[in-house]
Amino acid sequence: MGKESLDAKEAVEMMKHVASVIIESEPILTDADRNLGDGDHGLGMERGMNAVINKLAESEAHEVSDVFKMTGMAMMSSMGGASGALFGTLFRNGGKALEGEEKFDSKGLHSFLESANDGVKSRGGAVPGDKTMIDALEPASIRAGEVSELPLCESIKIVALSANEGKNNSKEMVATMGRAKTLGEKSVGHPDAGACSVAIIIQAMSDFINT
Amino acid sequence: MGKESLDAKEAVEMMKHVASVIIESEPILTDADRNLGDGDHGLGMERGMNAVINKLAESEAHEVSDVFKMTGMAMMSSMGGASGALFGTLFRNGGKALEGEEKFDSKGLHSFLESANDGVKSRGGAVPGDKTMIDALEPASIRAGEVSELPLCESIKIVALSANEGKNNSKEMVATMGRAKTLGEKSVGHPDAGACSVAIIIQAMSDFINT
Amino acid sequence: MKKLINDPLKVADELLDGLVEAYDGDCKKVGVRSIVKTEIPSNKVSLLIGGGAGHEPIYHGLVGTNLADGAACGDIFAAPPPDIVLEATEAVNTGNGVLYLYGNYAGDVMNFDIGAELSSDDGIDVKTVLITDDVCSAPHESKDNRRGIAGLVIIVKIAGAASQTADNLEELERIAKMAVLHTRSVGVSMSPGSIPATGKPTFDIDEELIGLGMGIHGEPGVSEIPMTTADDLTPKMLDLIFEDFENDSDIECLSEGDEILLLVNSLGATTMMECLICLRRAKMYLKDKGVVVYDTIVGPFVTCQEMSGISFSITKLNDELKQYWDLPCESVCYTKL
Amino acid sequence: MKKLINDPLKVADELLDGLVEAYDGDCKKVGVRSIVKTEIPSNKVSLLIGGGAGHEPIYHGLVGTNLADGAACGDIFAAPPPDIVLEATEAVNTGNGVLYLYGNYAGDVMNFDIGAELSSDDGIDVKTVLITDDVCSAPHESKDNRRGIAGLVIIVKIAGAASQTADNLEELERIAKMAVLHTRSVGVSMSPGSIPATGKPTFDIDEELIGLGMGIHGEPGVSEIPMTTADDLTPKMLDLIFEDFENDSDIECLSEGDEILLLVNSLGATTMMECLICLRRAKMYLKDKGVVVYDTIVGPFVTCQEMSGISFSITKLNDELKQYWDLPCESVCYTKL
Ligand SMILES: Nc1ncnc2c1ncn2[C@@H]1O[C@H](COP(=O)(O)OP(=O)(O)O)[C@@H](O)[C@H]1O
Ligand SMILES: Nc1ncnc2c1ncn2[C@@H]1O[C@H](COP(=O)(O)OP(=O)(O)O)[C@@H](O)[C@H]1O
Ligand SMILES: [Mg+2]
Ligand SMILES: [Mg+2]
Ligand SMILES: [Mg+2]
Ligand SMILES: [Mg+2]
Repeated sequence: MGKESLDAKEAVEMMKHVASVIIESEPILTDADRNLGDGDHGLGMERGMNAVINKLAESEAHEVSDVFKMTGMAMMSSMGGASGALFGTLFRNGGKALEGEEKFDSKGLHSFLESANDGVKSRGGAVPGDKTMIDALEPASIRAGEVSELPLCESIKIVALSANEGKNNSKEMVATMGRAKTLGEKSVGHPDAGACSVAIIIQAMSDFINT
Repeated sequence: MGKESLDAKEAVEMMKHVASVIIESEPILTDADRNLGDGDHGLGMERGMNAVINKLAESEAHEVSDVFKMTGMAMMSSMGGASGALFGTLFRNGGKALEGEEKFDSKGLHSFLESANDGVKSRGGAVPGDKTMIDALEPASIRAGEVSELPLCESIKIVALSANEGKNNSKEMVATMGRAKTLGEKSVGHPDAGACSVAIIIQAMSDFINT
Repeated sequence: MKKLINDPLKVADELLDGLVEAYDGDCKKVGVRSIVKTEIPSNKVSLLIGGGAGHEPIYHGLVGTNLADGAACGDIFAAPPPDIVLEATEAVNTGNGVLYLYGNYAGDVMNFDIGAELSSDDGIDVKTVLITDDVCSAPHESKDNRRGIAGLVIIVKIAGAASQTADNLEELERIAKMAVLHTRSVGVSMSPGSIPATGKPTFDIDEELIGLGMGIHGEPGVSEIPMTTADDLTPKMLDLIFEDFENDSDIECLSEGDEILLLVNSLGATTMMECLICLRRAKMYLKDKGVVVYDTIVGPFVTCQEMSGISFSITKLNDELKQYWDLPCESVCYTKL
Repeated sequence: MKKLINDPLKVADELLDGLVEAYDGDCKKVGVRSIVKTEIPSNKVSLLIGGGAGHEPIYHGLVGTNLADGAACGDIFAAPPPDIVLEATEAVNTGNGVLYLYGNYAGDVMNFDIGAELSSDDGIDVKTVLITDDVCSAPHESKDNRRGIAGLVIIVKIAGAASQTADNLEELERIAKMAVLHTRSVGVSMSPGSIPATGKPTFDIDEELIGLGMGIHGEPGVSEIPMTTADDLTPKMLDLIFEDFENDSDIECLSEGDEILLLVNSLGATTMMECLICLRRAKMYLKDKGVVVYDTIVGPFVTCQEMSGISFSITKLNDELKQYWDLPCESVCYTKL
């Protein structure tokens, strides 16, 4: 049965599930970055998610915000690269927006994504259409605002679809940021690697919440 | 019709023919040296024979001995490597043995090969059975002594067969000299590259003399 | 691809250990993945470099005598995380400020910036100069967006020398910026490197093509051109550098009598033989232009695993840069008497 | 194999021209294919090295300050012809004699010997020391038959330093022989290089095998072993060097407290990353043995086109060798502060 909200312990389980899905998806992410970047995104995300699993096993999270902040810290410290800073920022900023909250629910999902999106935008300077992870994150964040009255197990499904759609839309974009920018028109036709990661993460959250 | 002897001018033509045959044989010689050495024997011989062609075109040979000495000098100066020194020595020493002779005949062939063989042996220190060019050169030299009463066009055919047989016998030998020596038993089964060159050279001489 | 490694996921850590060993005590490992000189004079403005691993002997190999004081090292092709930047900053800091000098890649900029924020929380004065020598990675109007490639060897050498005598952080920053402004590079690649952990090539390229202007991870350049000879390619590449000096109003163009440094870099698989053959043609080109080569540097300094390719870097010298260039230096990557 | 060359038959000549250019006036080309220092002190015993091309940056890249005075250069993998040896000998000779120092290969020995005969016809005093550091190429009882491999970098460095102060040719010969006796190497290869003119690989090897003890042209070694990790292979290779010192009664074995030089050489395609990872393991091994590494040298010095592989060289130091090692030197191949 789908959940309407998660407490800190459940959020930990969710993030462990997310981590394992990303680790499994390494080859997909590697290929995505090979097409447009330097081919290391999958390994970086795998490294980050292994660190997340260790971190969540070692230290106890008292609040849901801690779970996401710890996730962000673990990714930022272990990954390096553009995505280490950006996914670290995503989870740290997202987590900060939940400080004081006991549960992670649909409203929390919206605050999380909005703050995560702002953080990534100000850290990386990208805007929607630049063919980055923002192109999955921003539509997800907006959609989360629109569906925040639904129970979490429903809203997260819809938000995951948006992220995935955003990732698919990134295929048609011309890269202007990161390593892919010099590809110009040649970058069209492939989805952005970071956007793939965002879509997979939110889908994995949704799958966890709905089982 | 086969010739009974060559004058200096004919000897020049013969060496040009030998040179062109060796140049054509570059791939065979390269492969032979790849099996047992560093794979550059064909190129070295090609370089040497191109230098021979140039040298013989530039300078005039008054005696048959000059033709062979010039051949040796050109090879020694242009090739480098083991075979530059050795084939240079072969032709220089062989040529020295003909000093004062007006014609190159069956007796001359014997003197040439005997002196060439001595020179190569003392320069390189190899003895028959070491799987080197000596294993083609020495039997040819001995056979030339045995058939020195025949007309050149006949003796050279027989001598060429000996050189070829010597080259074939080198297949079964274990290398103890040059780059191939560390191969030990593994060198068995392939003919020596330098022996291939010797056999091709004498066969080309025979073909020229017999047309 | 047979590689002499152990666990493919640990190559960055193990190569750093090896690098520290190569210094025979002149450098030490600090924290998770930084390398720092054993002795840093207490009155010195510090120079910190860094970047992803896999490009050996840079970046971390440029720590040394009259070179960088330390390097923050990332994993293969990945910028170092902020924690590592912080630990390296703390280790090189003498209280006189730290200049960050590294290649302009999004990942490096973000991570070093966060590292700088953390460092200034600790009261350490940090300034940043980005290396942007790759003329093919952005037009001259937006040259601050360019990538850093092999020219970094010259730039770090000059900044390292300047850091020995700079009175303050601003002075070192000024000289590092001058070295960047005066240094331009153009690279090509013929075949990709691979990532040790996946064994996958970082890009694909046709057997008959050369990537003109490609970056040191195989980032696309200006165009793909048919494979050609050293003598045909070299002037094409140098033309791009000369044109760039010409078009950029921030610096005078390269003209007769100018003194330059010339660096020919191999990306790894390209042999020293090929570098020397290209160098031969480059010197003809430069003689034609009347430009005087003050010093020539040639070798595999900035590599990308078994990637093949070559780059030319030219630094237009002035008296100040020349004086810093002249100082001897020693490191695993580059040593000069 | 995309190579940045011009006429494949002219690579040896063109790379030499490039090498001369890399010296920016410190060296010049002499005759057909020799490179010689521009200034050689008139009272000096001269040091001449040489060998085939295709192994850049050696041999000709070891001409330089406190290194060799000149080099006689052959074509790809071919010893220089006697005429070239002669022209180089004449160019370096100051009247105080010339030491020939080169790798022990049949072709080199014959051509240098003829060159020496021609030189002594010209009244030049010549002595020869052969470099024979490759322990896998012959048993220690016949160590004079061994090949010269990467240890030559150390040996030439020491002889170059000694040639600055040697009173006569015999003295330089003595020190060069001492450097050879004290230096031992073991190499491996995983994949072949190719000859530029034919594009053909110089040997074949299974995808799963390593050639243990292979020479720098791919000459067979002691055995083919399964491909393995850096940490497994490194001790196996070092064992062979230690055993050789132990078995050879002409030199004391390597024991606790001994000071050594350690050279890790890449044959070309093996990355600096791999060299550093192997170096890391080598240092562990040496620490275990209690042997003290006085100086570590790592990089692609003795290569064979795109051949992959690595070698370790160890020089057992004594006071005399150490003093010569300490002298700074500069060249395209190796520079030390
Ligand atoms: N400035 C930026 N803003 C937002 N996202 C970015 C930016 N630069 C890169 N990215 C994201 O990072 C991803 C690449 O991550 P990764 O491969 O791990 O880093 P790197 O480029 O350092 O190799 C891209 O696919 C893109 O989504
Ligand atoms: N010491 C020697 N005596 C006689 N012949 C030799 C000797 N060393 C090598 N050779 C001959 O030289 C040939 C190799 O020549 P080449 O490949 O040109 O020289 P390198 O070994 O310098 O590459 C061998 O096949 C062998 O016939
Ligand atoms: Mg990437
Ligand atoms: Mg050969
Ligand atoms: Mg990366
Ligand atoms: Mg050879």
